[in-house]
Amino acid sequence: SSNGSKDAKKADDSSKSGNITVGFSQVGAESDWRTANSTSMKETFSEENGYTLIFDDAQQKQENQIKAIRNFIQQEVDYIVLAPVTETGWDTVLKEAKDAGIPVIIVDRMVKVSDDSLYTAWVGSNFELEGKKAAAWLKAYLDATGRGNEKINIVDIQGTIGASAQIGRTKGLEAACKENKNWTLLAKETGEFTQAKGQEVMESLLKKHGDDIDVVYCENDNEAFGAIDAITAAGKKVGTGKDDILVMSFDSTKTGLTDVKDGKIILDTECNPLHGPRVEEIIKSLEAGKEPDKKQYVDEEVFAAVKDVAKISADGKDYDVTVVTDDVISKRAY
Amino acid sequence: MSNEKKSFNWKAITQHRLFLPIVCLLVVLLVNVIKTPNFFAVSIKNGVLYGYLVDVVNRASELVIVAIGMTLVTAASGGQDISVGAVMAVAAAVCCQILSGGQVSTNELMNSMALAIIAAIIVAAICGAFNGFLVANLGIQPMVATLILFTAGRGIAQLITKGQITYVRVGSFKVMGGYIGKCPVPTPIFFAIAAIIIVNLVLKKTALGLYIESVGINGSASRLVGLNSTMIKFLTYVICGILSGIAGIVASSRIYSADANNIGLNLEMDAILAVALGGNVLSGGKFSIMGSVIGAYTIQALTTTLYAMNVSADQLPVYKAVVVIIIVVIQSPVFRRSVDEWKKKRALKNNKAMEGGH
Amino acid sequence: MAQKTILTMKGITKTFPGVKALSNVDFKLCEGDIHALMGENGAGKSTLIKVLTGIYPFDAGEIIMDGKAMVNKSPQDAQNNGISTVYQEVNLCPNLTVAENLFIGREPKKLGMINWKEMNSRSKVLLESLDIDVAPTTLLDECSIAIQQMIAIARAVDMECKVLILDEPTSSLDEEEVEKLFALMKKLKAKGVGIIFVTHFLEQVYEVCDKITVLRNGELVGEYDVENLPRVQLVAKMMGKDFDDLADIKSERSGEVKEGDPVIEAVGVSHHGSIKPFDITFNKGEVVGLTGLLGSGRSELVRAIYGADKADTGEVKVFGKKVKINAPLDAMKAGMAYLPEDRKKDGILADLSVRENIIIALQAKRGMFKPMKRKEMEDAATNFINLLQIKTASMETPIKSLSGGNQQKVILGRWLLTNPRFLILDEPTRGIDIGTKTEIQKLVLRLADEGKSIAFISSEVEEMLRTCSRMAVLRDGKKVGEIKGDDLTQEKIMETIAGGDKNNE
Amino acid sequence: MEKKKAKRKINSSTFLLMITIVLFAVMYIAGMIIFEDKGFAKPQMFMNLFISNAGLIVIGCGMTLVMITGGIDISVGSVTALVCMSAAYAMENKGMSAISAVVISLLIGILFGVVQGYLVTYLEIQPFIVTLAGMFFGRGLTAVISTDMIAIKNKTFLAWANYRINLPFGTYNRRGMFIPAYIYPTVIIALGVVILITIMLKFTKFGRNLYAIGGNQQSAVMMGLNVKRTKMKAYVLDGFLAGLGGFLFCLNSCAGFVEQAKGLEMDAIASAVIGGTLLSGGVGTVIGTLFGVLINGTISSLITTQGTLSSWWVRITLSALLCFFIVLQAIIAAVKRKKKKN
Ligand SMILES: Nc1ncnc2c1ncn2[C@@H]1O[C@H](COP(=O)(O)OP(=O)(O)OP(=O)(O)O)[C@@H](O)[C@H]1O
Ligand SMILES: Nc1ncnc2c1ncn2[C@@H]1O[C@H](COP(=O)(O)OP(=O)(O)OP(=O)(O)O)[C@@H](O)[C@H]1O
Ligand SMILES: [Mg+2]
Ligand SMILES: [Mg+2]
Repeated sequence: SSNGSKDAKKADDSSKSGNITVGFSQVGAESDWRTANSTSMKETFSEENGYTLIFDDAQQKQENQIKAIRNFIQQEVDYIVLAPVTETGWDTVLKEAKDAGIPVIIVDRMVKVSDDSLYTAWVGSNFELEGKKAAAWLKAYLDATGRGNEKINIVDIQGTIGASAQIGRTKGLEAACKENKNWTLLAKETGEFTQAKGQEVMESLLKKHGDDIDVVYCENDNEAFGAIDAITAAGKKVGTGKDDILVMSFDSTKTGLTDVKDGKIILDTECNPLHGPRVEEIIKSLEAGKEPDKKQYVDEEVFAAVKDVAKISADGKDYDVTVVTDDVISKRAY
Repeated sequence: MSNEKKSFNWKAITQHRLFLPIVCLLVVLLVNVIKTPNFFAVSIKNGVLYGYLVDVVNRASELVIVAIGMTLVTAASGGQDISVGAVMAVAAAVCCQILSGGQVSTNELMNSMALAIIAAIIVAAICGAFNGFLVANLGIQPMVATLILFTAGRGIAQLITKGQITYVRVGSFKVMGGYIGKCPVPTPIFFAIAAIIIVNLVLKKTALGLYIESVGINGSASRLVGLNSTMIKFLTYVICGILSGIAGIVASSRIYSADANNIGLNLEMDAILAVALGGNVLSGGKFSIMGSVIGAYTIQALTTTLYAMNVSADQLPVYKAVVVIIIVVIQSPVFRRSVDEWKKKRALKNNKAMEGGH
Repeated sequence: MAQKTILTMKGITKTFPGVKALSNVDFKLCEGDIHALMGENGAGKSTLIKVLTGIYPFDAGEIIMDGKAMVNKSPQDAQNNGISTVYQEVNLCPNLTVAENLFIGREPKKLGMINWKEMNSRSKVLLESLDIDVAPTTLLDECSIAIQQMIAIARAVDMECKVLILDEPTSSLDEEEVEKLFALMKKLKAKGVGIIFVTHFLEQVYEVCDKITVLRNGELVGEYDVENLPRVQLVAKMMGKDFDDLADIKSERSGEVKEGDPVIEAVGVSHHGSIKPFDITFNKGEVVGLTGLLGSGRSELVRAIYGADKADTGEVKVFGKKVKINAPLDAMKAGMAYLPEDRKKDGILADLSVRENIIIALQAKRGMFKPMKRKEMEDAATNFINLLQIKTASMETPIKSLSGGNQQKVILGRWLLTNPRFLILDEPTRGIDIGTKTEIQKLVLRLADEGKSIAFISSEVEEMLRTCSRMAVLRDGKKVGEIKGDDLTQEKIMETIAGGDKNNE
Repeated sequence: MEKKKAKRKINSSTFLLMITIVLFAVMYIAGMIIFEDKGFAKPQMFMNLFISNAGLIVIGCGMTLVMITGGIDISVGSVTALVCMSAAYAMENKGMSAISAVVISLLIGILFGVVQGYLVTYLEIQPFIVTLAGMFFGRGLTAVISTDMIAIKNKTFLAWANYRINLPFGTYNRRGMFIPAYIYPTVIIALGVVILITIMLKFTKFGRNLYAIGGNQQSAVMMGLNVKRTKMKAYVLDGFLAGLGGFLFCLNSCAGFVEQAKGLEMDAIASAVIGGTLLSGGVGTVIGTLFGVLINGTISSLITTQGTLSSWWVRITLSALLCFFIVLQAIIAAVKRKKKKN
């Protein structure tokens, strides 16, 4: 037991150094978005800001994240931040964290657990809302250009099946298609969030549906790049012209916005990866003994190539539509 | 008389080792006649060839190139190189990073194309050499030796691109994954054909093919007849690395970027599958490059067919699995033997019936 | 006379793609008989055995054992029916211990669990009873091929059986071992076990067998009692023609060997752990035999010269010039050729065709960038198929589907094609039929006459006496003497091997 | 003389295993010294290796069996996903009991084992290809059942999953509170499987036949072993263990989704090989595989504890350590071989 108390003392020493230790379990580095997310965390929880960040990359595997959290618990970190690979499967390990008295903050995707007290707060995007925003813009745009009653054929190039972003964004579109009787969802096919797959799927869709397609709804920028290439290669055009195809996208990365500016992507709905500051706010309020809001959405914008629509509303809230200029692009951090 | 001649040839054809792989490819393609009639329609659209069939041949290019390397590695070392996809990513990263001069995105070439391509291929060859060293010199089992680069490769690629997707939005770079000038045939097809021809030429004009088979069948006997087993195994891994590098450049040119996470993703499994569908034995020894090439086209034909038939991508593996099993069962010696026996029995019965008729 | 028949095979027919291995063969085995199965290489002996024990299905015919018709679907079936077999190629598991190889499939058990202790102790008893000097816990992989052969035999005889089949069990055994085996066979015979015995050694047939069945080209020639079939007639039956006796081949030798015309000299060559430093010289036009007991290091000696195992000390000179031999290719470039003793492991490239197996050494010698033309390969293959009378469906047949003896001929052809000046033959006649054996011996002498020097290893002293003009004797990895000229007699050799002091130079 | 020979034999066949265990110990102790201040020396850290890898250990055992016969099974990751998804679906969407979920899991495993075993054994198709198809099939079927994530909320199941077994030792946390080390029942099951399979491999006919087949299949046939039935049994047992392992995996994650356990097959193969199993067959032990799993777990645990690497450096370091390990093993084995020859 003398050994034990020595341990305890040592731990005390290290916590006296003043830094707050944060263990962050990240999904991986599978996209630019994710890299930006990691960077945001690393910049926020730097030594200069009074933190010690223990960063773990799970390489897209939930089991690695579970291992990492167990490891954090043994390291007796002050806070655990988890960007979960999946929404489910966290009950056991979060319970272990709770028993060890370590608050857990979830970022990005939501977790589904049997007991909400297993995590302290959540910061992230509302993917379904993103989908709804995009659909709302499309409706407003069609109305504005006088195509409000035309028959509109849409194809959805989905993200990786099962990913929260895919589920939310697809849901948003499907709901809108149900509402608007003149919209038809011709096909849903996954492009796995990559450019190459997006291109391959689009090639195949073009062959099948030929000239019918009016709108391509890509669930991230990379897919949109691929789809645009496929469309151009098939001798069609993207843009606002009469027989052209409208390409919609999500994420709003720098490269994505460049295409918006060029008019290739008509609308890019933002998915904000800069979670660091929000998480820091939560930790600060916890340190101060306050109880933060359980769910916190990051602010996300809508970027369009054209001025036709200035404002949209989704879920009862209004959002401004930003028209992309060089200025907007140069301000982008990722 | 002509009939007799035909049937004689027919037997020779069915005995050929590429007969079944080709039949399987044709069957996969023919399914489309019923399901997707316009599958075989090839037209010129926008100045280039257009059609499902063109897609099959075009999209299969990287797989074909990698499958060739995989065949050689398999034959010589009796094991597979599972790092090919990762090596593709590394080569793509090197190529794009040099072209973009370190920027995330570029609209003009920062360095010469030749430099970038040569550097990428050299790096890929080094990766191959690393694998080859582990397998040939240290005697580590191929799948385990290549597991190292399989895990590290994409990390290295990300390290090179600093974790970002590097875009090279320059026409001349897009050529390798697109079209050369006004040529209506997609460039990747030329790459695949070139790889096939060059490797076949090398195997024809040197004794390498025989050496590889011999080393793969019996290492110790090969050594005693004066072959340097280590060197030959090593060489096949280097060749496989180089071919993966080329495939990586083509793949990155298609998307004019280096996507470290996705270039060549899961391609190793398809390449191994192609080798097997081509009638090659995965435990080494005799091999047929053309078999693997046909296997690769079969896999892509299957994928494209299923797309054309509106099968959703996440369920696609189920169909793929079923078709693969059917193909390998048909090609399996046991199955062929039982068919032969069945035929023999039927012939016997017929004979007896005829005799009875007399 | 009223012997009971235990096994009858009637009208057995078996075809492989391209070859009719057996056609309408009858065979009858009686209780307590040792029955020799004779024939040239590729006559169908092994195939008949494999058909009997269920490795191959047969096309037509029937097998009757103990008065009941039966078909063995697998060797397991055969074992259950009381047939115990030693196949021509040693078939054991290299990754298991000696004891396991002896007992696998019938392990002693206690409470449903394998009783290792008993297995090891029973193995020890069994090994000792056959004078096999190896510990039961040794991995089989570490045993020499002769020991493996003995273990395979031990395994087969230890099983309760009515029929024991031995397919060329003696090919890699020396005389002492053979004697042990014969004693064993006689014991089993007394117990009433019927034994089928395949061999190419005529003396052995006349020593132990009661009956002889001769096959030729997959067809039955006939069944004879040993007493009624003199050797010459037996050979004639096997070959289908009269055979000029094998005696004094040596007298055919024309040229005199010129002493002191060394082609290869080894000075102080050794390989750590297996062979102590030795000096040996091979002169032009000379056949030098290497003799010694089993495991005395004959193979190791030649392997060290050839670079198959890189020598630790010493040097090899070719025509008086020192050459560095790091790998077999160096030796080949210096004009050496090496026919290894373990055909299956070090010789054949199983899946490659006969043609490829023949040309591979020459191709390797020429180098990768000088591939042989198709025509050249085919000519070479045809040439050696004819010269060595290799029985094969075509030159494109994979070598693995040739009979054991014919495989050996292919390997011999491989080396002759490289036109070596120094040829190492380690057990070249193993598993080769009597006719061809004489042919090979003649060939060896002819090659010597052409000026090649030859190192010849064989377990048959007589064969060596017939061919060699000088013999080196080895004991325990050491060269203990050289015998030549008139000293070259069986007694003298035995004496030296046993450690007679006189010749230890 | 004879004794000496016997000793030599033991060394050569258990040598790889011994290297593995020693290297593991060295690595772990080094980690304990370097990262002592980060809790690496705590007993719970060690227990976590077992807790997090219980499923993998069981799956690795199955993998070892088929690898000993000279085969391979790369479908295990997909089977795991399918098992998790089916169990989750059965309990959540069909309202079945936790017990029936166990039964379903094991049945799925066995079914895969039977079909794959049949194709490998009786139709003589290459194991890699058969199980590759199995891998596609399992993953696809998982997507067919549901593309959504299913969280398991079944009370009994969660009770199993969260049933903590406290051990009589532990550490004090920084507030001076005694925290006992603990494990979950999955760990006991996994270790039980390792022990049972070890006994089976060493002391049953079936176990020894597996080695014989892997050593030389042709010989095994000629020695009168029923090679086909043995191989078939090996694949069925492998399938069963994949099902069981999948279920343990499910107990650890309490969810089913399409992307689950991707790449698990490579972890299992790597673990087996590091533990001394040869891909070419005939050699291997499940104890070795257990240590293989622990080594992989320790490597990733070391990296997590270190905690400042960026994503790509994690991958590179991970494989560098793996490489170091594999190469060291190869070199030691080669040196040993040379020595033995002399
Ligand atoms: N698996 C096989 N496939 C094709 N042909 C075969 C096969 N096994 C044997 N043969 C052929 O059958 C014939 C008889 O071969 P078998 O092995 O029975 O000869 P053998 O009498 O035992 O000769 P040896 O004395 O050389 O061992 C040979 O011509 C051989 O080429
Ligand atoms: N595979 C092996 N592993 C370990 N020791 C071996 C092996 N092969 C041979 N030896 C040992 O090497 C020594 C020499 O064996 P070698 O094979 O050269 O004998 P040999 O005279 O050629 O006998 P034969 O060819 O009749 O078996 C012996 O002591 C033998 O036990
Ligand atoms: Mg034979
Ligand atoms: Mg020898």
